[in-house]
Amino acid sequence: MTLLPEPTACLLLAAGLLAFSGLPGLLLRQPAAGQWIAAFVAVFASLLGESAVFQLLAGTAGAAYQLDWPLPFGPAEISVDHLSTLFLIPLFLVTGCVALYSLSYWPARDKSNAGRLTFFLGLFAAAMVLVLLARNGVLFLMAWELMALSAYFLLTAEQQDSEVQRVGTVYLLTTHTGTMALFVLFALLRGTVGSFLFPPTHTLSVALPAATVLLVAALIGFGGKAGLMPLHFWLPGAHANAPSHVSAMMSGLMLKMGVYGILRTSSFFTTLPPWLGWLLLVLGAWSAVNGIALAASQRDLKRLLACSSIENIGIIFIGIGLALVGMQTNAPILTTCGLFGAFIHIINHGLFKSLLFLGSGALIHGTGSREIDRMGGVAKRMPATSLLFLIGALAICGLPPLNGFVGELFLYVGAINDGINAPLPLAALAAPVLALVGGLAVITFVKLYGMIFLGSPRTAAAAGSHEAGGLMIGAMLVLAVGCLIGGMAPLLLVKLVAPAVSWYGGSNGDLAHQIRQQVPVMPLTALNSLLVALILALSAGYLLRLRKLPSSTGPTWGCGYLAPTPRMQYTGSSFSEMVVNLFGALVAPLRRRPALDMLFPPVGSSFCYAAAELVLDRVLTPIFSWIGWAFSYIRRLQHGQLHIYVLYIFATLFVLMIWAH
Amino acid sequence: MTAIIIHCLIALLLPPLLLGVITKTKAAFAGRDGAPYFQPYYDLLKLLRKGSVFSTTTTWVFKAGPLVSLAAILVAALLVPLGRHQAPISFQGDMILFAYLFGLARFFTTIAALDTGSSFEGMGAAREVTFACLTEPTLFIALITLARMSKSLQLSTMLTYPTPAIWLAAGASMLLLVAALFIVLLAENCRIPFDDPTTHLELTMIHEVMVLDHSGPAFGVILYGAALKLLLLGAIFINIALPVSTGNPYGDWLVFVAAMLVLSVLIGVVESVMARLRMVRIPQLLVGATILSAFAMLLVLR
Amino acid sequence: MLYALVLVPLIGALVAGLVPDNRMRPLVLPVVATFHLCLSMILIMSPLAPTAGGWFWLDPLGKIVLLCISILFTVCAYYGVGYLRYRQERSNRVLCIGLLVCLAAMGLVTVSQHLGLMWVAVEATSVSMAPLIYFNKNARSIEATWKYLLICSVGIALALLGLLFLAYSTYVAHQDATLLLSGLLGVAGELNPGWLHAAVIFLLVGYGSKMGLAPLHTWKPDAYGEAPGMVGAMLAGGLVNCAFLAILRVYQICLASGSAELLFFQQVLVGMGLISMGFAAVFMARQADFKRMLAYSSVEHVGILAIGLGLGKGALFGALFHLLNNGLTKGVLFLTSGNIHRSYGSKTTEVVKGVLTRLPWTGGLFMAGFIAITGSPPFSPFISEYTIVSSAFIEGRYLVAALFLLFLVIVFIGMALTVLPMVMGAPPDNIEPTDYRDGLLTVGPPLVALALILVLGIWPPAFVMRLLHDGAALLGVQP
Amino acid sequence: MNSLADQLLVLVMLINLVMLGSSRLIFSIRAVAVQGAILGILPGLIHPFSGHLAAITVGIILIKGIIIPYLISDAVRKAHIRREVEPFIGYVPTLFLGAIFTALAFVFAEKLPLAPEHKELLFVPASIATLLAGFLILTTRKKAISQVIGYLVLENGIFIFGLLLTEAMPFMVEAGALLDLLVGIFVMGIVINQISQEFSSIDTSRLRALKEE
Repeated sequence: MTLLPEPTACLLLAAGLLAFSGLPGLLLRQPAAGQWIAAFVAVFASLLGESAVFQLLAGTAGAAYQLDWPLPFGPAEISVDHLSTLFLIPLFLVTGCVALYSLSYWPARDKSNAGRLTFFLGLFAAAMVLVLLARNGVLFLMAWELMALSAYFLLTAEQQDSEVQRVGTVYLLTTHTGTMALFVLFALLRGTVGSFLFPPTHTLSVALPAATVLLVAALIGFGGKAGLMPLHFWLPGAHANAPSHVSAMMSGLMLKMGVYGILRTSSFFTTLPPWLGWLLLVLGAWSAVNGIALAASQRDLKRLLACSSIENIGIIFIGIGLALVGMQTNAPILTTCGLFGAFIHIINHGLFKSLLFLGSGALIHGTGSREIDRMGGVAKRMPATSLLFLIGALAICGLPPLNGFVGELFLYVGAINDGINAPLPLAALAAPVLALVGGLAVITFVKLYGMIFLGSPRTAAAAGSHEAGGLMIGAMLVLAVGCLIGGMAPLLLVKLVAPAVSWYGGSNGDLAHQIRQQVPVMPLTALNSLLVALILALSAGYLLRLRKLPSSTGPTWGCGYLAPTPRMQYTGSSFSEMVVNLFGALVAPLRRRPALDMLFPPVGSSFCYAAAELVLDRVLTPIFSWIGWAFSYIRRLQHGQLHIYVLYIFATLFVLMIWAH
Repeated sequence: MTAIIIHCLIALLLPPLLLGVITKTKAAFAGRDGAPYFQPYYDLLKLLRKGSVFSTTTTWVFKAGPLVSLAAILVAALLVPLGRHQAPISFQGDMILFAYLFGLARFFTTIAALDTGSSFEGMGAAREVTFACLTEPTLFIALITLARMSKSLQLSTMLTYPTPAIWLAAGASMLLLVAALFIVLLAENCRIPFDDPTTHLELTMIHEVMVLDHSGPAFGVILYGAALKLLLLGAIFINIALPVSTGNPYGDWLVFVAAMLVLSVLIGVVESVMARLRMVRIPQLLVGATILSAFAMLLVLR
Repeated sequence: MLYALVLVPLIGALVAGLVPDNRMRPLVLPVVATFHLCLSMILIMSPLAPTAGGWFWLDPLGKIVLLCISILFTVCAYYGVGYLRYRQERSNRVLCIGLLVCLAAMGLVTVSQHLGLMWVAVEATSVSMAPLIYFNKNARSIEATWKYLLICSVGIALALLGLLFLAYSTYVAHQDATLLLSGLLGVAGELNPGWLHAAVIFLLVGYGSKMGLAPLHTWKPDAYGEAPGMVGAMLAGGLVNCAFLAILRVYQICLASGSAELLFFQQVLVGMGLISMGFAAVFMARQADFKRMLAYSSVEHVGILAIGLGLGKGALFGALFHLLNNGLTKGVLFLTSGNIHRSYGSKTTEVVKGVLTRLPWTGGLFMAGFIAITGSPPFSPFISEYTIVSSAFIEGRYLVAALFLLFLVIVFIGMALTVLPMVMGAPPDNIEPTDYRDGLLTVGPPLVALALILVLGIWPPAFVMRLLHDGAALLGVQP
Repeated sequence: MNSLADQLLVLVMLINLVMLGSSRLIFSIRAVAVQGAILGILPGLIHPFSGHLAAITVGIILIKGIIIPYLISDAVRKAHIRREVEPFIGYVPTLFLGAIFTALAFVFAEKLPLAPEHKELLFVPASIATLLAGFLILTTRKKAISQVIGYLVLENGIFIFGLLLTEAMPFMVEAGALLDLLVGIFVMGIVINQISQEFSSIDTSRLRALKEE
């Protein structure tokens, strides 16, 4: 460690390397070589970054650099604190994995746009690092917009495809509008504190006139980027149509930048208004339930994963909401547990969601399709992928012994503690909500895993699937191992986020130690290992029995039906149909079925089922068309009659004359 | 130490008997004298010695399913106090781990079912996960209520907390809780009115249809796991419903075993006198249970 | 030196007129442009004193405008060589002469400190531009030219009347009328308020119609839409800035004459600025002709300039900076749109699709230009626009700021819905092949312009910043 | 001398009304020419003689009185048109409006804070009236030619005001202004020819291809 420069410089260096890692690919004659260089540089940068992160976690304070740029926004400060560190942990890990993954997923020799993609991928990662390091409003905005734009160019990699175009446009419009909210945020902040430099933490009084506007602007700008309901509508399409490794970074990392923004903004204030905590809690709960319900209704592998991102963001915000509520009802346990839960989940989601998206990339690579109902039986041909994907699925359902459980455990404990202590334990209702979300998550991912990997292939494409390349498997393996470690050794996760929690919660002392009184970290390790041991023991015993006993193979028992075909298998849509009906109000999928007026539907009639996008299809699009219609009337002013144009001039003159008097 | 050993012994040995009692009760209602009480033990031993048939469709997941779920339930068994005794392992928030271990078990049971590629088993899996996701909120609201009453997040404390005094004090809410938990118990264990373990019409089944293709030791494991699950949820139910304590620890063990047997009889009675609900009705009943527990919580808050 | 600024282009025009060969003639443009650029750079770098009895002086404001014009013209000149290769079917004599004369006139605008002379120069620029708009020689272009000519002439005539009022106000004040800026600033305090008021209004309307403030902008979409790309660039980046310089002069006088007049002028500016932005926003949505869309974008940015000027204080810096950024960015957009027009033989968005595939460089530049002009980092228009917005917030002009942002959003949405389908996707296969290919001369110049705004947006050179601050100081901002 | 100037100014205003009322283009062109010539004479009447003054006089008479009218009538001849057909607002109403505007001009001029020595002169009302007349022609006539004429009348109105302070406008400025006017009109003439070629008419109401929707 001592060989390295101090952390901030390390991080800046890493960001610089990432930013330019793609250049050789654009300039070199052989793009393939360029891609390899880019990958190596990216991996190196990631290692450098992680080393810096661990220095910071070890307690080394990062320096603060003030560069006085000529722009009229005051000096630009760049520094790193515990909050940034928290988000940097998954950032570099995932970036490195994705860089390796892209080598065999998006090889320059097959894909003409690989150079461009690699370049923007590096830029994207670098921009995110800068977002986390910037301490000046305008610098932050620049990094932010750079991130958003490079994400746009990444997700429109296959810009020939009209669907990609559509979702890309929706994404671009949404993010830019959100940036306008950030314009307001930082301009108001400048007006309030008199400088574009971020104010020191816990200095602004909530009594300020601008406070409410500041927070609302932050909620809109950052919440939209995080995919918080109801500003989530851009997310499923964008994540689904981007190249999978890009989706992995967008979902695993970029969404978290929105969370970071809200945390950063709220950290400026000494105390926060009471409504904020509850609002975040409600929005989080809504996003969690609605997001996972949407996910259950999807037929597109990656749309499903995208919707579950909404759910996970919701869980994170439930945690933050609990924490804020705890702060104002001064319930320290609630605060600490909420923050621990949210922050741990931030890291975890970065791991398993990226893992799952990379896995989906492997699937698309192998089967050439995103339709869940067109796959099946893939596990036989893609054993490695199926195992890693299973780990991801278990983790995202929050099932022990994987890392997903740890974060949720903290949230439950916090909520139920509130149930014990608070006079009116409304926050405790987060627990049943989380339970519901957990149940839905199990439905969703059993559907996802079972329909894709298990059973028998539903199409020739699925039957002809092939295992992913070594680099892809390797990248996924790293993340999967991360999930396992996080689950088996929760203490590690606790130690990783403890500094950020104490930084944000303003509490002092060894939180990692204190929290252990509240939340069973060590017993969890013990029981998880016991669980794993039991599983191994039982399997061993079972296999021994099998060795001894006669065993034969045959077709699946068709319940008396003699000629079952793969197409008769239960499909994903039918698997989730029951629950989708239960949550019809939140999901409202489009169904078109033939009118059944006789015993059998008429020949050639078809049944169509498609997941709907409520906000976009039923709210925004109509509004837009209405506005367009209104505008078309105003356009008549430009009617091409010269003499009326001259009249405009004199009218203006006249009006101004009147105004003057 | 002895307590732990007894706990483990009961947890490991008692479950099949419960199944035996239930079948016996039902037989009695049907006017037959039915299979002996220990028939399930014989079945298990037999299954462990039988060979297996595997579908060509299946993968390792099919084999892993029963094992992982049994392992999960076994671990869960260490967290639940049986009667008035502390559970072997107990810590703040163990109830959450308890619930999620069941989740893990469910996950593997269902993917094992999907692994066969049979549409019937897929159907069963779908129903299993859907109904489970409706029962979980009920369980958690009930647990929050208990946690608030007992001021603790440990299953052992929470479940050994209820006493006759408390029943007298907060009888209404306790009653609601018991009702809710009984429904959860029946639903989670796929009992009538939710599911009929003895039916032979695959279209109407939930749990049984998922395990159609399992055979030999694996099927034994599944049967045993189901029984154990019944024991655990039954234990939770009894701890709340029957807050009696003889001063003597061994007495408590006996009381618990007796209570479990009574509970199985009760289940047998319910199965004999009730008909299975239509699938569409089931969610309504489950949501009803959630509302019951929510009421209980409200009463406690008041 | 100052005279050279005017004479060199005129000589160039003479040469261009004499060169007989249609292929050789365009080469005059880059030669003159390069010389002009070096000249203006020297002038901008060197501190200058007023000459010829205060008639000619290159003050910081003039320097800023001159910088923008000179760079933009150089870019267009080099581009022109490449562009006119594809337009050999018709003589480019008038085009070259017109451009050079216009350059001379614009130079005169920047250096003249006598408002009358400035008026003459501005009028000269608009007259000299008229034939260029008519370059395509078809019904639509003649119509555009006619509208441009008449509306600008009427406007400029009103400006002349405004000048007379101004002179008369001095005359009424103390018997000797003057239009020398220095003189006016000297006596501005005791000018007759009534006449000054009238003068300000007439000047604003006059130069405003030249600059394209709504609702005086009616000629803009037609002229920009029909003129060749490079001419559009000069219109949007050159003439607009000249007119704006004239309005800056009026602002100086108002400033010197005291708070009441200044307040009125600022209110009017903000009002018309917002109206312009709103108009642009409405007209840009679903725009079927991408050149007309650029014209409306120019209307929008003129509005931004006006608002920046009207807000005063810190926004002035933003306005001056935006003058530069807008000019250069418009250069990128118009030149690349010229390429697209050449390549597709059409400028309707029904036909033009998949530019990124058909012309990777042009498409990329057009896309980058779009991102830049809509005020996204890391390009410099973001800096200037954000300076204006933030100072609006700082001054507590929340309504203005809110409307400003609202219009920005609408403009962005409208522009995106026009530009993205053009750039992305697959080019239609039924378009007749044209001989246009991306070449160094047609892509390099806009690329240079883009690089410039990128530099300005990330780390602008010190002298530019100093220039802008001096300019803002002239407009009453204490540095 | 001032009384003579005033009478000339009255004449100018009458010419405005004549133009507003007449439909024959050639006639209006001649009228403009006369107006221009009068403008040329006026400065000589109110300012002491000087080289500058002489030059201006010659310049104005030459350009406004002779060259520009010639250019326009030339364009008219090329385009083979005689008269303005149905204007957007009829002749009588425009004439009426013109009269009202002229009256208003007098009223308005009374209110203006003029320099004492200009108070009794007719320059300001005349200039305003001419201005408005030009505006009327510009906004009511269809033919491009008539609009040019309107523009000229507008310019004349401005010039009348300018005559009050020839000192303010040093020679080169006025010369430049005149030159610009000349070039402007020249270009307009060319354009008009082009229009008449393109559209076989110079009716600007035909020029309506460029619009939204």
